[in-house]
Amino acid sequence: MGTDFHTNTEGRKGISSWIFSTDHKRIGLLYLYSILGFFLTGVVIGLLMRLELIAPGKTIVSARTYDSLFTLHGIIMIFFFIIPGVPASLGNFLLPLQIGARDVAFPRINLLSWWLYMIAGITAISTIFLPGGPPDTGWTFYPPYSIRTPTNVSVAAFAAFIIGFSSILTGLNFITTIHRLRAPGMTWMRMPLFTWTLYSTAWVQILATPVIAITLLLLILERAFGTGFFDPSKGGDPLMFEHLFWIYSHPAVYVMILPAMGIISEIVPTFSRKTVFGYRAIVFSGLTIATLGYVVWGHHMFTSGMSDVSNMVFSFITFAVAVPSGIKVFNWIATMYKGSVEVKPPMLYAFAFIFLFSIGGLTGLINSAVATNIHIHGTFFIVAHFHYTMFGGAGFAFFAGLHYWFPKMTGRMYNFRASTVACITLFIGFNVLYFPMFLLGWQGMPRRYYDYPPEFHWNNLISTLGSWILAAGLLIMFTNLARALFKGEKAGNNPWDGTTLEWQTTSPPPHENFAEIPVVTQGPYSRKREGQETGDR
Amino acid sequence: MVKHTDDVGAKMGMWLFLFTEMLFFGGMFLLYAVYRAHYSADFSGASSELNRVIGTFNTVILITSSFTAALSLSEIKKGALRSASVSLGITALLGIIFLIIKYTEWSAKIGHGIYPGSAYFNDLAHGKVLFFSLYFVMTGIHALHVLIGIVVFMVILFMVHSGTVRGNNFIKLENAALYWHFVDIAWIYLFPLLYLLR
Amino acid sequence: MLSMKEKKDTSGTTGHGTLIVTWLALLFLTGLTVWIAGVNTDRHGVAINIIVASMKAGLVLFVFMRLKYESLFFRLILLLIVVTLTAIMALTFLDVLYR
Amino acid sequence: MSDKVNETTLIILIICLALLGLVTFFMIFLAVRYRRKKNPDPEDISGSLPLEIAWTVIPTILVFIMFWYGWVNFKVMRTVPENAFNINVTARMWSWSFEYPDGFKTPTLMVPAGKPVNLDIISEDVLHSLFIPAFKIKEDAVPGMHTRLWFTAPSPGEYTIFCSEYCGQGHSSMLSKVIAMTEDEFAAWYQTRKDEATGRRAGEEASQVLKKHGCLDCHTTDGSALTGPSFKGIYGKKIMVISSGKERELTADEAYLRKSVLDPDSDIAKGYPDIMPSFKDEIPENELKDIINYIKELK
Ligand code: HEA
Ligand code: HEA
Ligand code: HEC
Ligand code: CUA
Ligand SMILES: [Cu+2]
Repeated sequence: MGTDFHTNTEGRKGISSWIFSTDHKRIGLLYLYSILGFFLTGVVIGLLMRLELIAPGKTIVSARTYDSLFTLHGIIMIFFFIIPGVPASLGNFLLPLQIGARDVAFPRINLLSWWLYMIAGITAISTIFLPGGPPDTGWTFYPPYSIRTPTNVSVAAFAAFIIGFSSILTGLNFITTIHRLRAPGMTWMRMPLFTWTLYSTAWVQILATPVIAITLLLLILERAFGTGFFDPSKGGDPLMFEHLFWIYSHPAVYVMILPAMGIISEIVPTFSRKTVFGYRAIVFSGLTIATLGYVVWGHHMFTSGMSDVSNMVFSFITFAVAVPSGIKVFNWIATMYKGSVEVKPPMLYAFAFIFLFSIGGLTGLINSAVATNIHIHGTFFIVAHFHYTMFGGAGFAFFAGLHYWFPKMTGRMYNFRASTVACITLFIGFNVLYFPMFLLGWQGMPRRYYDYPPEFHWNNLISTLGSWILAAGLLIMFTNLARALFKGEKAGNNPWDGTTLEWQTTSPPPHENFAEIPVVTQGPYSRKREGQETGDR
Repeated sequence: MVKHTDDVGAKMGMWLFLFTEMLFFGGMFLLYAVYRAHYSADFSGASSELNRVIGTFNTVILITSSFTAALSLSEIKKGALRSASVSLGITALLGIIFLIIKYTEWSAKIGHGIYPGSAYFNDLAHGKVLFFSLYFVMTGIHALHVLIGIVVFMVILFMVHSGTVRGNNFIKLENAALYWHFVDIAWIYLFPLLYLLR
Repeated sequence: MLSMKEKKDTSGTTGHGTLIVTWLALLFLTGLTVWIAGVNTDRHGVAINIIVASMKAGLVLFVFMRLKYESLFFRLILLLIVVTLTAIMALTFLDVLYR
Repeated sequence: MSDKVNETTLIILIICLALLGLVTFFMIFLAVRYRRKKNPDPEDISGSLPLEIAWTVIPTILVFIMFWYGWVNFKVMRTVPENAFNINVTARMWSWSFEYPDGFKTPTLMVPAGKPVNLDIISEDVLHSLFIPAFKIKEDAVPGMHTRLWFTAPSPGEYTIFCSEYCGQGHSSMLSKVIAMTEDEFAAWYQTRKDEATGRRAGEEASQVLKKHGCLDCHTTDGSALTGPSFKGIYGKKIMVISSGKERELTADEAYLRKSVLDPDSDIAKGYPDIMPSFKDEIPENELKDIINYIKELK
């Protein structure tokens, strides 16, 4: 019989029983802790940036420092928090559980991914201490500025290159796992939706990440040897960098949001005590988003001097992506119809997600119409859009998932009242922080501005105040979870009455997940059990 | 059939990895295509400064090594460890020859002052600068792959001798060979793009 | 789709004869492409040489890498990669050519 | 231009707000209506094909409408009227320079109100972006490539120009102005600048230009230092400067001399106070060129 994976140390002791473990659950938790560590770093930098922007002129840091702050903030949040966020932590923990497997297909490669992740993270952070200082290019690394600046752009780009490897390895691991290790009877159309989104995400990771790898490598070579690919003084074309960069970085935003959508697709049926509405529609819309998402990258370049034909084509395809996203939203909401809805913390976070992501996504449409993009590109409107999608969307879904699976991962339960308070505080703080940015952008305040004319003062002030409310919310949330980790009540194996396979093993699950590999006979959210009536009470 | 390792799974992982490699090279091919369309005269001028004979010779070497790699897989499946080792050894050796030739080719170019960053290089026409940069980067990255392949084959050779890789457990060799064939394919495209098209 | 049991036997061996013929074909195509490049210097040369290279790549993929014997899934992903690369190229050229 | 943008935004905004309202309403309504207390027994509904079709087809139509407005209005923004007045724009770290058909340049963009103006934009160094929020337009300045932008200033007045593509430390201070005048005013201004540009070339010596702008109050041409370093022999010399608090060495090349005059605060020659005023809007480009050539000669 398997033992609790927390106590099964594979013959190792202390920290090395974690950092050399090939158990997907331990690796998932390793990822979770390290990702939260990077998140905290990014968040503190965000707070500093808001403090600088509280008033016009210099407030706390110099222009040079501010430039590095938003660059590091962007790099950390994108590459080290939100891209690996859901798939590598929650995904690693839950994918084998959800498909009834004992582990992922390549446990050792899984561990390697985590190591690469850590090495990349430390490399990125190390730029702060290296002579020359942290990069000051923005997370987009646009040349020719990124070729000229004396800061440590190459080191940061190399860090992103390494994490690309980590991401690719996770992707191919997940695809192989899903193809090879599903439990008997788990057909494709019986797979839980979170697993489905991990599957689509893994494909995007595999297809897009190599492109950023080569792009960053070429940038590094350009800086080291002057190869001239992106340097107009040698005949290169800076727009080619923009193309290559966004060929990866747009699909990357779907790497962030797809698994987040998967989490919501798990939570909503569970707390409605009902099978999900339109399972197939949700599955195929996810695949459509992944596919279309690959060919819309040009919407980041409408004002770059790209050809007008491209503007038209990219704008058109971008609009098309909204349709499958809408299908998901509509199906989640329809799932509640005639259900038995109970708003426990995970569900509350899911509601916050649906609302905030809808705002983020719908403002994405204002971005993607060429005529309006010409005005708001490069302004705080964009900053607001992507915080709504990434933080309000992917971030809140991550929190939702954390609350949903916390009892499964730790075996303990947190305080509901505290997490409700946290969620509401986060929600309010979030809107106070980011909504004014839409107005700022519409008024014309460009992003990456260290200083701004006085007419933008009010909205910036409000926004900074919002960041403190948000900080308070995060503090409550994490304190609550940290307390529960040590002092929480025992949660039981299936506290939410979930239907997917992970709820049918113990909490936390034993070393190889299942005492006996389950045989699947029905869809993931079906409540018709043998010997049970529909909709048990 | 209770096997602990999943060979098909391992092979699937390798293929997926190779597909990412194709996209990795794809990024460079994209740059090549765009700059070639833009500076076609310079590109043909610069391409004629590369030595076709050397290029062709290296192509033959690499194709042959791919053949011996495939041969060694067939042999090991039959359980013929000895001839499998020989084929493996020849593959690695051909890889080394390829690298030596590449090295002399590069040194000749560098000896003439043609390398990114040199004064002579920066005075060349824009299209030529880009062509030679592409030449160095593409063949450089390819050579790195060849080098990794050689090391992998050495390790496999050792495993064959120590009995880890054998007639009924050849997935490591199979994956190594797959990787090597991919390196060959990359060169199959690099060769005409850099040496032949004028 | 692909499941635990494989329909085709993917662990069989490729005969020496097939391998040698493929090898010779590859050498022949190499010669061909060099010859074409020598006589044909106009723009069609590009297309012809790429086609010949793709034929060579096809031989390596299907015979040496045994794609011929693998399950459909492997061939589908190859198709996916080719389609992806084509899409990227096409969309980029939409900008480069009409700028 | 801004009416085109407003029109598009309005249409998209209305559709989006309606959808957001719908989604939020149903989310709250269903959660309350079917709360567990009131509805303990869920019904087993797993989907509805007509609904799926409806919420695929209707959004698709909406989305096409939005795209269409965005594209059509953008077309207008790209079609330059034939009678447009042409001005060449050069962006550099971190200032703008506008060159008029008769070859003279200004640091602010002077235009006749009510008349279409076409900007031909290039960059000398890195990416920048010319952004005029009042007209709701922008276009990147790309080194090695010409981009364009056109607009009509609706009425006389001043409108801010921002740089909206990140370009380094000075990005947020790379501001300028559009100054729109009535057509008559503009014609008069244009004529004087044209005369100035052509007239001065005839007689005035570079040393006189230096005197005119008061450079010689602080600098000498004979090697002795006053408030500022002497001009003699600085060209091509390696000097120590303090850039945003950090010391570094650089060669006093043409770009540096130019920057010293236009943006003296960014690099401060070591040992001297940070008091030199910026001459960004004071010295016309051709005079600056003369000054720099003159300094180059002072060996
Ligand atoms: C998680 C990340 C994430 C997600 C999911 C998205 C989703 C979308 N994004 Fe966003 N985006 C970013 C992260 C993300 N984005 C980032 C980081 C940047 C800036 C990068 C930088 O420059 O630094 C950016 C920038 C960006 C731009 C470039 C702006 C510019 O710089 O000029 C554009 C332009 O088209 C855009 C569009 C869209 C669209 C159309 C979607 C769509 O996928 C949204 C679809 C969702 C919905 C539409 C809402 C749900 C649907 C309904 C409620 C009902 C149905 C609706 C209709 C039928 C209309 N985004
Ligand atoms: C997922 C991604 C993500 C997230 C979560 C955030 C979070 C935040 N970001 Fe974001 N941001 C980006 C991704 C993200 N950002 C990206 C990609 C860019 C573009 C960069 C570029 O231009 O290159 C950007 C740019 C950006 C800008 C624009 C800069 C400019 O253009 O000038 C600003 C400005 O306000 C900002 C602010 C913030 C703030 C205040 C937060 C806040 O969320 C932070 C608020 C939270 C706190 C302050 C909490 C502090 C918490 C504690 C102290 C307690 C925690 C305790 C425990 C863990 C125990 N960000
Ligand atoms: C109020 C005094 C003052 C005036 C007027 C002035 N300068 Fe300066 N200048 C300085 C000082 C002080 C420095 C050194 C500190 C610095 O680099 O900012 C300096 C530095 C320079 C430098 C850089 C020299 C070096 O060695 O680094 C140049 C070039 C220059 N000035 C040109 C001019 C020109 C041209 C004018 C007139 C159009 C002018 N200055 C007017 C005070 C002045
Ligand atoms: Cu120039 Cu920003
Ligand atoms: Cu995008």
